[in-house]
Amino acid sequence: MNALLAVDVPWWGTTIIKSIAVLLVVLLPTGTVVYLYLFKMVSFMQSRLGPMEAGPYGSLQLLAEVGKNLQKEDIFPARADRNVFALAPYIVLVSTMLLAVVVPFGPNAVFTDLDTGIFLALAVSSVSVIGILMAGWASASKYSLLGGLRAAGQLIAYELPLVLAVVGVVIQAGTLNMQQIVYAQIEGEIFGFGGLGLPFVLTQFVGFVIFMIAVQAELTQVPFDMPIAESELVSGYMTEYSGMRFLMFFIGEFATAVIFAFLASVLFLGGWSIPPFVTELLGLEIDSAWFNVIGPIVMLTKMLVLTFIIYWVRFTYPRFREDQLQKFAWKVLIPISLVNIAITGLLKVVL
Amino acid sequence: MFLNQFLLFAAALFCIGVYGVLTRKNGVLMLMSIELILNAVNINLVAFGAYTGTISGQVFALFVIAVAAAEVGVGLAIVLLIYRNRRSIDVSEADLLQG
Amino acid sequence: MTAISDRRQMAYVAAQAADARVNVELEAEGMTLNIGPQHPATHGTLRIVARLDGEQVIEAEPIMGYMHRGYEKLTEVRTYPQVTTLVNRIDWLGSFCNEVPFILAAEQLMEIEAPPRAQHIRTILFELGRIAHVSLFLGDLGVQLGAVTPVFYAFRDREHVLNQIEAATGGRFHPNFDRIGGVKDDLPAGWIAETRQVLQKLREFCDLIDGLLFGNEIFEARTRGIGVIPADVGLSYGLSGANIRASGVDWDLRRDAPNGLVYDKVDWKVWTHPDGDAYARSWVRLQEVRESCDIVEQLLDTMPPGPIMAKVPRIIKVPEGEAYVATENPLGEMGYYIVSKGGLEPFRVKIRSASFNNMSITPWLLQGAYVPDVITILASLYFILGDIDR
Amino acid sequence: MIAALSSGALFAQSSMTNTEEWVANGVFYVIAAVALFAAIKMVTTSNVVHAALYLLVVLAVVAAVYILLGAEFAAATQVLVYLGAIMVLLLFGVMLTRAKIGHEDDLDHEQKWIGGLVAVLLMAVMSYSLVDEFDTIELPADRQPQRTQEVADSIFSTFIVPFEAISLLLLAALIGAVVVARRD
Amino acid sequence: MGLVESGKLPKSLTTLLNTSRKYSLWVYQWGLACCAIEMGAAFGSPRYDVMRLGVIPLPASPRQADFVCVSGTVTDKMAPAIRRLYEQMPEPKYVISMGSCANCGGPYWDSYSVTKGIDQIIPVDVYVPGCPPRPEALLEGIVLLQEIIQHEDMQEKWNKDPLELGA
Amino acid sequence: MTDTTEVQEEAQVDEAREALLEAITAELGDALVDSHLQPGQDLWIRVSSDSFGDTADYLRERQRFRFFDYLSAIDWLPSPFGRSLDANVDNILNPSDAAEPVAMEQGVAGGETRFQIIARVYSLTTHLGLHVKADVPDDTMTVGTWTGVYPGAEWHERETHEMFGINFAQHPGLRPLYLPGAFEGHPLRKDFPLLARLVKPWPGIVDVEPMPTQDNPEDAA
Repeated sequence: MNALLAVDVPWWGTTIIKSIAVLLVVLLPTGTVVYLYLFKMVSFMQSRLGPMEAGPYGSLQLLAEVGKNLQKEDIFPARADRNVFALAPYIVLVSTMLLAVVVPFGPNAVFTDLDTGIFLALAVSSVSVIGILMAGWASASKYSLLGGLRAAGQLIAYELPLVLAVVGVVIQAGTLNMQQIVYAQIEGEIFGFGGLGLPFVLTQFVGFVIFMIAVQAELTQVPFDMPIAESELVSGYMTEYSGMRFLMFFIGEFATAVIFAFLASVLFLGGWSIPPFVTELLGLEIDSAWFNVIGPIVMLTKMLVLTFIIYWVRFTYPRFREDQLQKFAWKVLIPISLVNIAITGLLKVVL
Repeated sequence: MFLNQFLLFAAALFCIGVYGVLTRKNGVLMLMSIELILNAVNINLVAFGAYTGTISGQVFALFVIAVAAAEVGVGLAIVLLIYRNRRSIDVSEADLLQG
Repeated sequence: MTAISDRRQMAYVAAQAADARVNVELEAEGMTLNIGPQHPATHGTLRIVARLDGEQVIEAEPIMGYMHRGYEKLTEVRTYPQVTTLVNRIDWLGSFCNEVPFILAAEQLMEIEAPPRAQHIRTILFELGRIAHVSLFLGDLGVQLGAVTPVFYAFRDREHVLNQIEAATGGRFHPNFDRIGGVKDDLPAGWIAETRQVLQKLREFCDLIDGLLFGNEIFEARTRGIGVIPADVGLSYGLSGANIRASGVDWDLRRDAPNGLVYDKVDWKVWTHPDGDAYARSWVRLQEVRESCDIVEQLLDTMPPGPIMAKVPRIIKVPEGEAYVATENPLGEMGYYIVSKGGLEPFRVKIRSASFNNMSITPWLLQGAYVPDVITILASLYFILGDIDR
Repeated sequence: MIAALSSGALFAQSSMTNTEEWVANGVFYVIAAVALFAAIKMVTTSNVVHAALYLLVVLAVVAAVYILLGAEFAAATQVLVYLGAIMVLLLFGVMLTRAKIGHEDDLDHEQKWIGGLVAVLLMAVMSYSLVDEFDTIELPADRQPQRTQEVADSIFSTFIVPFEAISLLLLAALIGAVVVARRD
Repeated sequence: MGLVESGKLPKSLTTLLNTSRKYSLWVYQWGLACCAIEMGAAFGSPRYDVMRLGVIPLPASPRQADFVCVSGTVTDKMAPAIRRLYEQMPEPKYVISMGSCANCGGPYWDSYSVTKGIDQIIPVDVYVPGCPPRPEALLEGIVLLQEIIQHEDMQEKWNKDPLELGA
Repeated sequence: MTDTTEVQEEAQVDEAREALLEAITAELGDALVDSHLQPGQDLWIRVSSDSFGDTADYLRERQRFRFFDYLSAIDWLPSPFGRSLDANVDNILNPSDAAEPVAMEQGVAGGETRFQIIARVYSLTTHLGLHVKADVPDDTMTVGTWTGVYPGAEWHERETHEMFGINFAQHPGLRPLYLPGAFEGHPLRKDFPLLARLVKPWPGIVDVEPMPTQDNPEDAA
């Protein structure tokens, strides 16, 4: 970060800049994803247009949403536990933002270069469940409680394949540090050919698929959207929320998708790097400051591709039933990912 | 930073945990108080690890966390069993050896 | 509106304020989940009070009447042509199909028969109504199971059919086109050719849904073996239409009692499915849409020339007598039992609507189901609230 | 809780300068105060879910303290296991047993003062001995965050036997929990 | 929110806020009878596509809705539930009454079980006539509602007397 | 349909229905009070009030009428409010103002009481429908239930109970089906007034309205 700005800022300055940057890194892509996918792509897939009136092609729709929700009445259900009810959306949203802290966007464009990077990210991602449970319980509504409990059950179940899918990558890269994982992919070779690097999606394809499925479930989206199943539980744990608090859940949901897509692109698609032969063609060094500019753009592109898949699935598939969903996690995903880990470990030792 | 500030903090948490275990009769709350005690111990371990500059403190903290996870799993299973049989999670009522 | 109904209304609202809280209050042993009255899953305003054990339903009771508009009473104070307007709105999706059995019953009492061309037009519109009706079901099924996109396709392609109905009748939704003794108008020029194109689009829509939903493994996992209705149970509850055909009962009023409609001049097939589960019900409906397309296609080919109205007096008085005529509506058997006293208005009309019987099986069917399956079962039974409550 | 986590994340840098040390100290006192407050509320509150949420705060602060002490891996584990798993499990259990919203009366024994007395005495004894023993000892100023790799190395070499024992214990606990909680 | 309630807002900001409300109308679809299908066509059918206007037909819960579209016959049994739904919605909230039945009872004007007009229960902003109205008619109703919102004085809306019925 | 085929079909159907009627007459004995056969259309039988409940069992088990169609009732009382274009009694607001009472007259298959139960069953083997009528005693207003044989009758009987006030012995729960709890009266009885009509005469009494272009002073008023 400092290198990017080429100015010597004091530590508190960096902290403030970083905090703002985290907000931007989370909110801007989230806005893009909501507009692009929730409003536009889905509309086109359903042969509609999506919002058109607010701004050119409805591009200011999200601002209108924020402006409106600012004015909405903040309702607390009569029998709700007010404090817990009020706190829940913050936990969901902020835990999502904390995830962004460990994601590298360039050789120097990192917030914190943690040794335990991906491990901490996975750890923090599980905190949002607590927010959901709190929301479900504090709303004093059966739909909410059922939704919250279902969400928790599901998130616990899918946390496991999520972590296990990452383990394969970690074994192959030999590090938990996200930045190191990116470098490992840049420096990797495919049968001696280093021009493409080695995106782990090639060697860890099973892990990648499991990761994306688990992400879909972590996001509580179709086909794993039992917790907010509209036709059954109204909107699950969010049922009683209105105004800004609802917007926080709403944004949190999409922000989580964005962050997980970032994580997936770092873990499996080479992160901020572009294939080394392109780097050579451009005449750049992998550590050059240019990558602090190119990196975020590359990350954004990769993220958009991954979120596209996420929302494509979301708007096309029917949903699983609760028991089928649990069965799928425990009887399919976890065994496969364990086998994947075993094979990866074996190959790592052998090769 | 002083070593003692961590140790005293841990001691305080420990004592609060002890108070909780002694006064609560709700099963889940007792479990939580025990977690508090375990965490206090962990802080001690990590603090001493940092003081001596060795890795053992942290490693033992990890072991304790693992044990705590196991403890909560079994504990919660027991509590749910009590709840299912007696429709209450008041451990002072669960004083009969037979179900 | 009027003073009396105003006051009645207010008193009622006050008295029932407590009842509206029922959502939370209906606590018995175990958890009680109240689905509805206005709930995304219930196609309107059905309320299902389910006593749960975990996520399993111990006992479910549908509570109806949220759409009860007092049809049977209102028919007694309207003339026969006016009743036609009213009955359009019973099963609001298959509007034209509602008119037909009533008109047929009246014709039976008056001993009038519509000319062949009118019968043809009736049958075509009847089948078009079925196509529009059931294609929406196919889309809606997806929504109930969490797939949002099919319903947009359903709405999109349903428009084509509605266009044709509108072109022929002038009414997009409630045509009020059927007359005692025939139909109101002849078909407009070029209608037949356009309808052929529409049928082609609808066939493509069926293939789309077939791939999007029925070819999806999750869909199968959600519907196979869910809500199985044995044929005998279904019959004693009075289930009709695709619901009972999905249980393997080969019975279709179009074929078995084609009174006044020209199904006997068409080569077509009654689809059945042996399983009787939610999948079977949906599958049978999909096939029926396809079959309907074929029926309409053939009828378009064989459209006879001639008048569209029989000789009917200007002011319609129906001679004394009683008659029951039922047709195979999109939802199942719909019949009208008309008692006439020779006046301008019916003396008594009993409306035998399909959904009422189809839904009466739900307390039996929902026992032991899981909450998500409740939605599947309700969706696959396919009911229209107006058709239940009337 | 979130604040604690983020403050932890902020200080997870390499070796600290003097100012940072000073700030870290300040942060420690703030979050320690928060943790103690939350812990006291946890053992006194009359709502089970609130108690669980207070415990959550304490656990998050403990994770932050780990980071302050340079034990990054332990902190991440703390978040993953305690916040992400144990607390979710606890909350899940609490909500399954139909925790009421509002106050519940019979969460405590009658004689609270005995517990209080024990706790205060214990605290007195411990703080006396701690102050007596470690009064002016400072943590080494040049201490480095403990590398994750070192943790891994020592777990799989020095502590391999306890590690295996722990994994057996976890397995046993898993089976035990399943056996206990089974419905039949 | 406090500012809005006190009504001390500069004119330009009011316009901005009104505009944002205008273009972000989350609708709760209270579909009751025949009109429900035409409403569904307006909201769901690609031909009408109400989302163009910034009406998002997403929320399943009234808590997140900005306006409710009551479409169809309201029976006396349903009336309390509608009242309750309206109370559950957060301010500022609007009501579109769609179809003759919701407006005045429609063809069931003489029925013993039908409420003759939902304006007896909740305040209505826009009436859409028809039995059932075509989807285009509903679209126009929504555009009219947007016009109302654009020219709305928030101070008045917040400080007006609470709804009194049954007095 | 051409005329020739219709005649043939009628003849066939007639035979089947007559055979059915004969069988029922023979087996039901005294329970069968009256019957009516409309060639080519339908068959009505009227059973005594007491045997109504048992008839279901007989029809289902012996005659294989597996399909339960509907169950309802008819109130034969001529409407005290009367409404007919030529009668010009549409504006009668009070039952006592009504013109001279018309004698009660029951429909096909006869009848003796004001209320009559009507039910229909259908056989999938012969594809014949059968209407079953039964008088409801004016004093007890109770007949037997069909729910034991045809569980689908439960809702129909609840509806009938609510709309006409007819009781069904041994019905599992005769709760109101449609109307809210506070509702009074049985709407489908002929003497149940439609309040809105009493307050305001029906505007649609003139069936043929003049075109808007026609200047009608009465319309403007």
